Amino acid sequence: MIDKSVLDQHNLTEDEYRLIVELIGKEPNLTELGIFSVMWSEHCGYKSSRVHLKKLPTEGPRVVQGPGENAGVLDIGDGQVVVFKIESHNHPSFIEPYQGAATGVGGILRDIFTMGARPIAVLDSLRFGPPDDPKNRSIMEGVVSGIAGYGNSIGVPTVGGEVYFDPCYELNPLVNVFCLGLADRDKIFLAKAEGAGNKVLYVGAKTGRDGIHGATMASAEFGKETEHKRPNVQVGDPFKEKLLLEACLEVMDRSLIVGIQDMGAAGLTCSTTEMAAKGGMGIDVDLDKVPQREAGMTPYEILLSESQERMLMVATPENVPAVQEVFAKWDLDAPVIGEVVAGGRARMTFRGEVVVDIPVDAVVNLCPAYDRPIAPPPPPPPAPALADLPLPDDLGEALLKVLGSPTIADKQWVFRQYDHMVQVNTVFLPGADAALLRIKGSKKALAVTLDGNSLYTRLDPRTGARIAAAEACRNLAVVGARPIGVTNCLNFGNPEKPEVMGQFEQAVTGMAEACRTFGIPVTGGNVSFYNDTEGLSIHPTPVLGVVGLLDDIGKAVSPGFKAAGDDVILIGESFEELGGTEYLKTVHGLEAGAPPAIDLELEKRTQEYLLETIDTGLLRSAHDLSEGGLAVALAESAFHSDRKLGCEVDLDGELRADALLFGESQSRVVVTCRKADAAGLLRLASRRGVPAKLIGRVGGRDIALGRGGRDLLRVPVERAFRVWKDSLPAFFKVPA
Amino acid sequence: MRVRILVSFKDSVLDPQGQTVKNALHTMGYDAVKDVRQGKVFEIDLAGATKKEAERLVPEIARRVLANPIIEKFEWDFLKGE
Amino acid sequence: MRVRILVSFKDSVLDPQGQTVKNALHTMGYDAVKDVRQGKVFEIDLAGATKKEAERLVPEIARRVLANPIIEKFEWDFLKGE
Amino acid sequence: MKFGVVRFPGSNCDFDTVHALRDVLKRKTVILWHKDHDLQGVDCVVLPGGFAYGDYLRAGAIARFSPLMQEVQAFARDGGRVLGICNGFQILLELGLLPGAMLRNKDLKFLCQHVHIRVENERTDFTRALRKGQVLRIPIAHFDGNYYAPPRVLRELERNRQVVFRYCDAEGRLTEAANVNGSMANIAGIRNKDGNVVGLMPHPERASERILGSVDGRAIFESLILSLERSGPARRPAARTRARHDR
Ligand SMILES: Nc1ncnc2c1ncn2[C@@H]1O[C@H](COP(=O)(O)OP(=O)(O)O)[C@@H](O)[C@H]1O
Ligand SMILES: [Mg+2]
Repeated sequence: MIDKSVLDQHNLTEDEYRLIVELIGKEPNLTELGIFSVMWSEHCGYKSSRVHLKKLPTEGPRVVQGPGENAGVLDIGDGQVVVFKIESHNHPSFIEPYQGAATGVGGILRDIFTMGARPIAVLDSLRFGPPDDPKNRSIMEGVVSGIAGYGNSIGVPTVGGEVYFDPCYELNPLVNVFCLGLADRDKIFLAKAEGAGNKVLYVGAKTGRDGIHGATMASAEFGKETEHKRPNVQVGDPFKEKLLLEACLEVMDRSLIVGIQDMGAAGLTCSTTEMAAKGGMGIDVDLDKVPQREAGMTPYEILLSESQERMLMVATPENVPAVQEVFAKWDLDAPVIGEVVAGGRARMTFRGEVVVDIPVDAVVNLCPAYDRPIAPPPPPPPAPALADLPLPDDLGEALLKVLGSPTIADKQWVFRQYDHMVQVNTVFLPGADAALLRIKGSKKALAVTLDGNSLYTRLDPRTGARIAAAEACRNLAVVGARPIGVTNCLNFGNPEKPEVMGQFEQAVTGMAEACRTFGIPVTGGNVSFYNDTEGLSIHPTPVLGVVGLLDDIGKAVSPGFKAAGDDVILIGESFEELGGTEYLKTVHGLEAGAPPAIDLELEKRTQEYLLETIDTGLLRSAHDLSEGGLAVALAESAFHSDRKLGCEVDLDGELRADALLFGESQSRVVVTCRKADAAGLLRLASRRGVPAKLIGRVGGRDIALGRGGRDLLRVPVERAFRVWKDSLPAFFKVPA
Repeated sequence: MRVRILVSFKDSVLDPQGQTVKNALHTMGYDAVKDVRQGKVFEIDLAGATKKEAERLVPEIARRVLANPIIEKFEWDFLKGE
Repeated sequence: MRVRILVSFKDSVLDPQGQTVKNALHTMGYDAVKDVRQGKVFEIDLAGATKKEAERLVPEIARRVLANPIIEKFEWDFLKGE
Repeated sequence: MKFGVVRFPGSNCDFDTVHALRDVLKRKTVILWHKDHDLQGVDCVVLPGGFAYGDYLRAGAIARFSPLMQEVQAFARDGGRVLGICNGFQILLELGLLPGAMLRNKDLKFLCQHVHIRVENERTDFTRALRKGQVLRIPIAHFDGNYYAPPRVLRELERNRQVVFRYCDAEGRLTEAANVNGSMANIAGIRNKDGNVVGLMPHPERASERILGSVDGRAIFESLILSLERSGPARRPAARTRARHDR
């Protein structure tokens, strides 16, 4: 009955099948096979990535929970912890942008509140094909309104994120969603089923035939069901999730339950077996008690359904009525569907018959790991010799072009659709280098950012990943927050292609090196492989979410210029690095060359220097240099200043003018300070081994950069601002 | 020529809106209500188009623009009296 | 007994959603489309209710809950084949 | 003096509103549960923002039927002060305590941003700490804030000076561009004829602390506090109690 074609439909190899038979001591039935197929899938089992992910540093004094749970947990003092995680929802968002993105938000929120934390912020990292194509626009509109539709309704602010555009995402947009939660340290809950005799409760939405893997089963048992159109994309119900959130937090706050797990990928299968395995227990489940939305569902369908807004809980028998009362208050049912038992087996019955009887350890912990063949990543297209690259006649026009490129342009069109202020904690609204959230009742604040430049990673995965980590941490340091932990989402192509595995291996190596140097633990993440459609692979795209802590929110620094007459200091050194830059891409149409080099030790010194100077109150503004280099960073600081102050900057050195203005050399930041403080700042920099130079002054109505007293470019702030501001909305204007 | 197109979730797809309305109606005492499905309706004026053109155009528009066939179905008809 | 209730904006109220759909269709080259109005449709299952009960209940539910009479109108009908 | 903030399923600015009233303005504040009939003797009812019942049908359409809202209606009829913020405003419209209705924002997008509003009527219990023509900078966050009223109702609103706030630019001009959601006559907030019920789309609780970028919203709460201090409680105190949890 289980032959090669059944295995193929379940994405299992014959070797894997033999291993299953050996582990469970019998031939699995179809339902049991279904369980293994989802639990041993790439998504749940991390088959191809596990051997590499081991390289990441996961320990540190603040780590309460590292990888392995629904989300990472870090101690932030005063009895509080932060809980955070990032997830991808790439494929669903391509098929149904609104619902795909919406349910992505729903899923990551559950990962956070299932641990007992109240979600306090969402960030989203989005990548689309260029917006001049209506198809890409419509995906983007759907994704953005889906994120808005879910997050706004449930009342968690979406406080930041990133949006990149590149043709490689045309058929494979990326939607990565990050969520941060806050909890009391002694109120953290784990996904553990403990205590034989404890009851297993099901709460939330009813189970339907949503998103079942292997739905095209050709076996007799499923044949009569094949006329059902089984959607792979679920519809989100943020209202139900809001009720679920409040009810779950209430039972956890009152310590009415023993353990809890959300039903995400692989639904009931994953939640039951994982909870049992983590508790070292077994579990009995009566599938007839599972609330069902559709008639005639089979055990296979019930177990593999990915219906949204569902949770599994374990409670002592005495507490069951109290738990059910809380859920009833929120208009939710919480039926008992099973029991925790000794013995380590998952046993499920359906209409009185045992339909599943397997050891949970085999399902959860013994998925094989593959060290897949690795080939060197595809080499970058060679950059033209600089001598062959014409210098633009008008560097001011070049700046406008770069500012208007959708990747750099203002993203307000996106984030004003997100409620970014609900919960009244958002101190830096979207637009700053990092989102800044106060912690009510304390002077402390949390800073959060998502970062990842996939063009760099395409050109050199290891350097690209190091830069992603460096830039993310730098984005926190410029605000005055010390990075305390990382989560990451690794979006790659097909891992069976050796060069994709090569990219993956290199990127993980680079990320590990950077995190180790910066001393920040990786507390979790997500791997999304198979991001290729019609032979087109995406750029390897690691996205890092970093959380930072500020002891005194009063000291936080924002990117906008503060006052005319302030001195402008450039921290870091500029090299002739044009490879992989936004300038090369938008002005010369080239995605080529090597990305900028990065010295991780220098980066670390630079960030320490920033934290020190911000702590002593010497900086009035700080903004890191990323895409678009120095000229763009100065322009953005002008745009973010309340009165749109310009600047007069005079540089020196021998670099080509475009490399000087638009090069993306790393570990650079523009800061401003009172005139009287500049000398001290420069002295401290040299003591700390950080290059720094006074380059000009805030003031005037122009963004002016020159060398040796001669203008290289001079553009009115207002004009540059309009280009930057209007670029994205212009794509979406419907002719009346 | 005026047509009416109804777009709704496929029966197997969760319809949170319909469910919420149903629950509200129950709370209000309308127990006769056994189920509610909520969808969208579009009335399109195709003045000038022939019946034949409409029969070609409308399903195409519905499929391409008004509904996502992965989760939604549609039906349509000519509006009476025209 | 199943009924279908259509809720749409009164003619005096601007329908921006319909306008947006119309503009989108024009951009895509569907010039035959002269106007679009968008509304909501509810399909309600009243299994067990008599026709008479339905005739009393449905307009009441529509007026009280499904439509806001300040901006919306409704029409309803029994679903065929039942 | 005691404030009551109503909590519907799906409310999400309930905590924020309690935070503003209790932690920032230091007034006694309780949460009122939508299934109760008990107003707990509060002097002012605040309907917070959010998405009651997901706003799946129409913003505020289902919340108006909750048991507690029967009490709020009676409370308002007896002169009790009721403030509806955003979703709360939408519920008051659905309930008929305020005239008009909300349509989707003109560009069919959810909008979250700071806006400017101008005080049109400073002689209300909700604006007495403000000056006529004063411009406030307060955030909005809504999908359905495009105020609509039939022409006759609109004329009456103007005649009775029931328009309390209008969207304007930073200088107080009522421009088309400043009217971000497309509301009729730039209307951002209105009162009932008796003046004891006010609804507005902007969120004063998000503009009540310096650290959040604006304290302009606080003046609305402060006005209310002043009014309650001066005139005492509503004509009939909201102390009617009935069984809890009946639906
Ligand atoms: N998808 C998004 N959602 C919310 N905010 C966004 C999004 N994309 C960009 N932003 C905001 O726009 C600002 C600029 O983004 P970006 O150019 O990526 O910043 P940086 O280069 O400093 O990382 C950031 O504050 C970011 O939070
Ligand atoms: Mg930055």
